[in-house]
Amino acid sequence: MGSVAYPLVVALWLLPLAGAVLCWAFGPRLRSACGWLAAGLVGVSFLLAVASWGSATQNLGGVLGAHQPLVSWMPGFDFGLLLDPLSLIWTFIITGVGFLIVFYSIGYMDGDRAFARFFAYMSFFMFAMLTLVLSDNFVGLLVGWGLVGLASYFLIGFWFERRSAVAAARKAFVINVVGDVGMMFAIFLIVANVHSIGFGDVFAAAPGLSDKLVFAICLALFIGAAAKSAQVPLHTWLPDAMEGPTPVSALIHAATMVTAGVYLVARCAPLWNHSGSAQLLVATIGGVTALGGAILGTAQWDIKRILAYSTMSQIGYMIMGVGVGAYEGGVAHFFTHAFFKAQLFLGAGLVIHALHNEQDIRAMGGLWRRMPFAFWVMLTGVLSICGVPGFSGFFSKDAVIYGALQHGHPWIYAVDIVTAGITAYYMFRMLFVAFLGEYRGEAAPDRAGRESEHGTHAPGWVMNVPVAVLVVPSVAVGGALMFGGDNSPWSRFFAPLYGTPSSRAIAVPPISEGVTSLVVFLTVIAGFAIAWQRYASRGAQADAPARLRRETERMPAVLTNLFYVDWVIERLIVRPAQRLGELFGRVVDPHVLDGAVRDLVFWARWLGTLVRSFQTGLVRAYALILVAGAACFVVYYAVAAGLR
Amino acid sequence: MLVLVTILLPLAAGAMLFALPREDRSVTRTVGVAVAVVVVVTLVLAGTSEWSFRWLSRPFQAAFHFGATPTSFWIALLLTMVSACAIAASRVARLRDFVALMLLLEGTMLGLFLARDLLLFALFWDLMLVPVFFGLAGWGEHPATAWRYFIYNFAGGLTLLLATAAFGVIYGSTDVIGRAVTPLVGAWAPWIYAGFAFAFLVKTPVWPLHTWMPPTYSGLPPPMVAVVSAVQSKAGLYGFLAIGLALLPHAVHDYATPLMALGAVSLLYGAVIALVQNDSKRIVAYSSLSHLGLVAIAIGSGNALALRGALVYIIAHGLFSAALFLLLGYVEEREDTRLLARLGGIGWKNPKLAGALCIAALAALGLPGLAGFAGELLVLIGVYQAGYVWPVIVALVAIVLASAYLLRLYQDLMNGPEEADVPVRSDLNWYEALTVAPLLAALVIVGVYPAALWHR
Amino acid sequence: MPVPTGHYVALAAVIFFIGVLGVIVRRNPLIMLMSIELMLNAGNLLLVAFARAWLQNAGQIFAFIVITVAAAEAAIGLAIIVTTFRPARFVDVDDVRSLHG
Amino acid sequence: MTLPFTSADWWAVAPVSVVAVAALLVLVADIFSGRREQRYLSVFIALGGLIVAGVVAGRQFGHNYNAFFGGFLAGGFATVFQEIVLIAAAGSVILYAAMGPVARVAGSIAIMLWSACGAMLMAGAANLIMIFLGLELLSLGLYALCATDDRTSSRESALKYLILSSTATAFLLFGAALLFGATGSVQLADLANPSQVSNPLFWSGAGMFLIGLVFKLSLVPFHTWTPDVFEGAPLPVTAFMSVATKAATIAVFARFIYAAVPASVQERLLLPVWIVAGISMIAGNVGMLAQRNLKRLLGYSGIAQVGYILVALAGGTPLGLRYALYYLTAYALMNLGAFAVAAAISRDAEEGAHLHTYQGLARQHPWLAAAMTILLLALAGLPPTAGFLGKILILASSVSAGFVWLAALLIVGTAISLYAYAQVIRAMYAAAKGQPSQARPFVPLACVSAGICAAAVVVMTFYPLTPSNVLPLAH
Repeated sequence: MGSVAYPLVVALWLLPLAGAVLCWAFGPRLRSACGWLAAGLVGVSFLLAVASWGSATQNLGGVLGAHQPLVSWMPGFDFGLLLDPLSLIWTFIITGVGFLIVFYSIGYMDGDRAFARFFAYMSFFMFAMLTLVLSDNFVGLLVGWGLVGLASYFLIGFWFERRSAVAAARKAFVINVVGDVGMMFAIFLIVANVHSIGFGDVFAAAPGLSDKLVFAICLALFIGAAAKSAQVPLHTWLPDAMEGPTPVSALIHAATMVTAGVYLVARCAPLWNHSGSAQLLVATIGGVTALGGAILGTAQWDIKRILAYSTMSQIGYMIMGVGVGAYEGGVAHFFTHAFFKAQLFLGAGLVIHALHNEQDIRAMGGLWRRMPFAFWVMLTGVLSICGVPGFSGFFSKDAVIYGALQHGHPWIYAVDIVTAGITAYYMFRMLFVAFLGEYRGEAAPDRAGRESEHGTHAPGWVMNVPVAVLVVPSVAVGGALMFGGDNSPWSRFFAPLYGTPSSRAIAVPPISEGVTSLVVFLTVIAGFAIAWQRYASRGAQADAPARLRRETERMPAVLTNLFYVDWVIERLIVRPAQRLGELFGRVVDPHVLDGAVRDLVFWARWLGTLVRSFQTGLVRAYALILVAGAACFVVYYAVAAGLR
Repeated sequence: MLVLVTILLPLAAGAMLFALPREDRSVTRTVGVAVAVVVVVTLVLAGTSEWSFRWLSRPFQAAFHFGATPTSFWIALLLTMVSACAIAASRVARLRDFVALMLLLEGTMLGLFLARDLLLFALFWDLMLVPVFFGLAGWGEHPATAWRYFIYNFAGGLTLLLATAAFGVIYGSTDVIGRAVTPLVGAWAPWIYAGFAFAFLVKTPVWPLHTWMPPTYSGLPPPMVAVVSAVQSKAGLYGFLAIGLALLPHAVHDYATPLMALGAVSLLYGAVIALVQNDSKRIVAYSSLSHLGLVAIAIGSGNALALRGALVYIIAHGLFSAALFLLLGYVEEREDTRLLARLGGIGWKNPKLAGALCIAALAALGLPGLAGFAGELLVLIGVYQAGYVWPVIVALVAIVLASAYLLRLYQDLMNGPEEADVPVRSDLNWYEALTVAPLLAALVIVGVYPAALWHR
Repeated sequence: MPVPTGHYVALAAVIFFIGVLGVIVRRNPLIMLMSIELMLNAGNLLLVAFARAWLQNAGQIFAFIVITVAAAEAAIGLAIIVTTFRPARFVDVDDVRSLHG
Repeated sequence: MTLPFTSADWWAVAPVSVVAVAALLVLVADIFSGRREQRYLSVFIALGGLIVAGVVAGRQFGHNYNAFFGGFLAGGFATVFQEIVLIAAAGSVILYAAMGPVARVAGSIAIMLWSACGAMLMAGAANLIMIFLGLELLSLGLYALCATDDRTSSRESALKYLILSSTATAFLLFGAALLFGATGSVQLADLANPSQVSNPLFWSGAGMFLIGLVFKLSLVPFHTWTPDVFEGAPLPVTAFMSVATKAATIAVFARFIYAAVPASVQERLLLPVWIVAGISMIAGNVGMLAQRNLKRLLGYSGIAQVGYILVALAGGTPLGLRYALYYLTAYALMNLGAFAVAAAISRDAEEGAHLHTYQGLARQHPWLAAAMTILLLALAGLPPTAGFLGKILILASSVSAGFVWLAALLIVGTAISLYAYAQVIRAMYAAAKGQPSQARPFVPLACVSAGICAAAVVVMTFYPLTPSNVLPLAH
C-alpha cells in the first residue's frame, strides 16, 4: 500500500545510516565535523518524520499508515517499512531526542581520541533503532533488534581499553542475544503456523490460533522484550551498561533502546489481547522489575547507576502498562520518560563532566551553588519522574497506574503506588546528596582516557542548549497531550490502533482516577519527606560525611549484592559451561575420541609385530608353517570331497 | 569446455610453479593471484555449462563429466574467491612451493565440486587431500598432524570408494550427480549410504570424527587453512546434498535422526570447547565444528527451506571462516603469537584490522544483516517446520554460546589495555585489506539478499 | 594278478609324507634336498601308476620330465648349499638365519 | 624322423624362443666384450631380445592357437601375461645397468631371461606337464639368481627359496599327479567335466595343486619365504621375482579356475584360496609397518597386492579376469618403478634397499622423489593412479560377485597400507638428518625407467585398457 510519504519514510530510515558510513569512512579527515554531520542528518530525518505525520495516521484501504514492501526473499518473506502512529511516536523520540543528545555529545565528547567513531556508532544506533520500529515484519524487527544490541555493545565498550567497559559490553551483548534467540523461536512458531512473517498477516491470523500457541508466541517474544528492556531476570546488564559515555546512557539505555520491549508488546497487542495469561505474565514481570529496580535504586551511590535503576523501574511501569492492556498508557509513559530521563542523564552528564568524571554522589554535595543550571535541570527532571501533578510524568504514570485497575489487576495497581513512593525517595535522595549541603569531593584525579581529557571546564552552550530544550517537554508535554482521558489528543491519536482506553476497560474501577492520583501524590510526598528527613534536614546536613559513611557500612548485603542475581547466573550457568569446556577440550577430545583412533593404530602395529614374529629366519620353521597350512588345505578338501 | 579450463588452469599453473627454477616471491605471487582471478572469471563465464568424456563402460558407466549445478556453482565460486584472497595473502617461507600447492588444492577441489560423476568425485576426494598433506608437512607445526589429517580423511575416502563401486555396480552408472535420477532403494541403499556418510562426516567434520580438525586448522598456515576450513570442509556437506539427498533420499530420511543427533552434539560440543580455548585459531576451529553441525541438522531435516538455508549457511561459513583465519594470520604475523592470554589492545593501533575481524566475528555469531544470520534463520525455520523441536532448541543455545566465545575472541585480541610487551604494530596496509575485503563485502551482500543464491 | 591302483596311491602318499617329515625335522640341507626328491618321486610313482591305470602315456612322459627337472634342481641345490656352507664346518640350516623379522 | 609339430606350433612359442636365444647371445657377447662396457652390452642385447619378443607376442594377440597337442595356448590370454612378464624382465634387466657395479652381470641376465621363458611358458601352459615345466624353469633360474651376489644374505635367501619352493613344487606335482589320476588326461580342459565333482582324487589333487600355486603367490600362511628372499636376493632379481613369478602363477591360477574347475563346485573348491587371500591383504599390510628395508617392505606389500588381484578373480567372471589383468599390469609398473628408483640411488647393490638412504631425497632429486611418491601412492591406491582405478574395478567386480567381505577386507588393508607406504614418503620429504646427505649417483637409465613407470601408472587411470578377448581357453 504505497503512499506519497513513503519515500520520505525510506529516506528518514536511511539518513542515519549514511551518517554512520560517512563518519566511519571519513572520520579521521572530517574530525570534529563528524559531530555536526551526524547531528544534522538525524535532525533532517526528524523533520522528515514530522513531514510524514499525515501519512502515518491516514487509513488507506484498511491499512493504517504508510506501508509498502521493499524486497522479497521468497513468498511470505517480504520486507518493507511501516509507519503508523505507534512507530511514528518512536520515530519522533529516536530522531528528536536523538538529535538533541547527539548535539549535546559534540560538546561532551569534545577532544576524545575516538570522536568520529563515537558519532558513527550513534548514527548507526539510530539507523538500527529505526529499522526496529519501522519494519513491517518480525524478521525485520529481529534484524533491528540485533543491530541495536550491537550498537549498544559498541557504545558501552566505547572506551575499550577499560576492562570493566569491555566486560560490561560483552555481558550486555550476550544477554541480548538470549533475547534475540527467544524472538527467533517466536518467529519459528509464527512461520510454522501462519507461513508469513508480516505483522498484518500474523495479526489477522491471531484469532484463529490456539490459546496455548498464542501464549507460547507471546512468551518467546517477551524473552526478547525482557532482555532488551532489562526486565527481571535479564536486567543485570543495564546497570553495567553505564560504563558507556553519558550521552549513550541517555539515548540508548534510557530513552530509546531499552524501551524496545514496550514497543514490541504494544506492536503485538493483537497477540496479547488473545492471551490473558500472557498479559498477566508480562504485567507481573513488569511489576517485579519496577519494584525491584526502585528498591535497588535506594542503595546506589553512583549517580548514573541510580538513574539506571530508575530507568529499569520506569520501564517496569511501561511494561506493566502495555502488559495489562493499557497500551497507550504504557506508550505515554515511554514518551514522557524519554524526555525527563534523557534530561536527567544529560544533567548528570553536566555534573560528571564538570567534576571530571566523578560519579559518586557521596563525593559531591552543594553543587546547586556551583552549577545552578544543572541543579534546576535535575530538579525538574526529578519532579517529573516522581509524577508530581502538572509535570509530564504525572499524566503518563497516572495512566499506567489507573490502567492497571481498569483492566482488573488490583495487585499491580498496589505495587505501582508503592513503587511511586520509593521512586520519589531515591530520586530526591540523589538530588539532595548531590546538590545540597557542602561540597565533599576532593578534586578527583583525572583518570586518563576516560571521558574528555581536559579537566574541569564549565559546560559550553553546546551542552546546555539541548538540556534546556529537553526541559520543556519533560515538564509540559504530558499536560498538553494526555489530559482528559478518552478525549485527550493522545488517546484519539491511538484510537485507530487500540480503540479508546475505557472502551477496552474490563472492570469499572471502584476507585476513581482522581482518587488514584491523590493516593499516588500522597505516597510521593511520603517518599520525599523521608528523603528530606534523612539527607536534607538541618540535622542530616550537619554531619553528612559521617552519616553517608555509616549508611554505606550499614547497607544490607542483599541490596549491595543486587539480590544475588549476577551471582546465581555466574554459578549456575557461566562456570558450569566453562568447566564442561575444560573437560571436553582437555580430556574427552585428546584422550577419549582421538585416543580411540590411536588405539587402532596401536593394534595395527601389534598385528604387524605378530605377523613378523613368524619370520624367525629358520628354514625349518618356515617349512613347518608351510606344511601346517598345507595340512589345513588337505583337510578342507578331504571334508569338501566328502560333503559334495 | 570452459569448465574444463577452469579446473585444469590452476592445476597446470601449480605444476608450472613447481618447475619454476628458483624462489622468486614477486613472480610467484603475481602468477598465483593472476591465475586465481582468471579462474574466478572463467568459472563465472562457464556457468552451468558441461563437458563430458567417456571413461568406463564396464563394470559401470563412468565419464569425465564436469559442470556446475546450481548448488555447486556457488560453492565453486566461493572456492575460487577464497583461493584468490588466500593466495594473495600468502606470505610464508618457500612461497613458490606453497602457492603451487594452493593452486593444486584449488584445482582439485574445483574438480570435486564440478564433478558430475561419482567416480570422478571419489577421485578428487582423495586427490584434494594431497596438497593439504604437503602443506601440513612442509609448513605445519607438527608433521604428525599431517599424518593424522591424511589417515582420517583417507579412511573416509576408502569407504567412499567402496560405496561408489557398489553404487556403480548396482546402478550401472556413476554419471549421476546433478541429474534427475530415480533414487536408489533396496537392501543395499543403507549400506551404500553408510559408506558415503562416513566419508562426509569425517570431512565436515562432525562429532566424534572431528579430532583431526583442531590440530590441522591450528597447524596450517593461514591462507591454506582459510581454504580448507572455508571450502574443503564443505565437501562433505555438498556430498550429503548432491549425493545423499539426491541419490539415496530414503536412506537419508531413514537415518535422519542419528545424523541430526550428531549435528546437535557437534553444535554444543564445539561451542563449549571454544568458550575456553586459549589459541585463537583453535577457537575458530571448534566454532566451525559447532557451526557445521547446524548444516548437518538441516540436511537431516530434509525440509526445503532448511536446505536453502543450508546452502546460504555453507556459503556464509565459508566466507567468515576464511576471513577469520586470514585476519588471525595477520594478527599472528604482527604479534608472533595467537594466544589470547598474551594479546590485547591491538584495536587502538589497528582500527582496520579490528574492524575487519569484528565484522567477520559478528557474521560468525549470526548478527542479523550478515550472511550467517540469514542461513541460521532459514535453516532453523525449516527444521522447526519439519517438526523437529529439540535440534532447534540446541541450535539456539549454541547461538548464545557462539556470541560468547566469538566476542571473547574479538575482545581479548582487540580490546582491553594494550599489552606492554607486544611490539609496535602497523595496521593492515591496503594490499592486506584488499585480501579480506571481498569476503567481508560478500558477507554483507549475502546477508542482506540471500535470495540471490536460489534465484538463479 | 595286477596290483590295484589304490595301493600305489597309498604308497605314494606314504612316501610323500615321509618326504614332508624329512623336510621339517632334518637339519642337514642335503638330507632336506633328498626328502624333497622323495616327495617328487612320490609324484612320479603316482603318475606312472595312473598312466598304467588309464593306459595313457602322458603320465610316463610327465614322469620323465619330472625326473629330468629334479636332476637339474638337485644340481642347483647342491651348488647353492656348497656356496652357502663353504665357510662353515658343520652343515646345519639352523645356522642360516641372518634374514628374519 | 619327423617331428609331429607344424610350423604353427613353433610360431606359437616364438616369443619364448626369441627370449631364450637372446639369453644365449648375451653370454656369447659377454665372451667377446671387454671389462668396461660389458654390462651395458649385455643389458642392451637383453633389452633388444625382450623388445623383439614383445613385438612378436603382440602379433599373436589377435588369434588364439592351440599348440603342441593343447599343451600351449598362444594368443589372447597368454599374450597379455607374456607381455607383462617381458615388461618385468626388461624392467629388471635395466637395473643391472642402473645400479652400481654388481658381479656376474651377463650370467645373471642370461639366467633371468631363461626364467622369463619359464614364466612365459606358464602364461600359455594349458596342460599339467607344461605348467610344471614352466614353473620349474622359472624357479630353478630364480634359485640361481638369488645366489648371484656375494653377500651371505644372498646365499641364505637362495637356500631358503630353494628348499621351501621345491617343497611347494612337490605338492604341486603330487596334486597334478592326482588330477591326472582323476581324469586320465593332463589337459586342464578335461578336468572341467562335471563327472569330477564327486571324485575324491580330483578334490585332493586340486587341493594340493592349489597349495603349490598359493605358495608361489606367497599368500599367508605360505608367504614365510617371501620377505627373507626378497630382502636377500639382489635388487634386480627381487624386482623380477616380485612381478614375473606372480604374473605367471596368476596366469596358471586363472586358467585353472576358469578352465579346469567345474562351475558347479567352483565356489566350494576355491573358498580356501579366497580366505587366504583375505588374510594376506591384512597380514601383508600390517607386516609392512615398521620395516626398515625397502625390499622386505615390498615383499610384504606384494603379499597384500596379490590378495587384491585374487579378489578381482573371486567372482570367476570374465570381467573379473580383465580387472585382475589391469591391476596386475599396474602392480608390475608400480613395483618395477619403485625398484628402479631404489637402484637409481644406490651406489652398490644394496644401498637402495635401506630406507634411511631415502632421507631427504626430495631435496636432491625432487623429480625422482616425485616419481617414487606417485608409485607408492599408486600402491596405496590413491588417485590419480592406476592403483586407484584398479581398486575401484576390483571392488566393483567383487561386490557384484557377492564377495563383499573380501571388498571390506581390501578396504581395511588399504587403509593400513597407506600408513606403511607413507614411511618411505615421509623419509624422502623429511630433511636429511644427521649426515649431510652424500651426493647420490644419478643414473639416467634407471630414472627413465622409473619415470616411464610413474607416467604409465598415471596415464592408465585415464585410459583404462582392460584387454578384451582374453579367454582362458580357446573354444
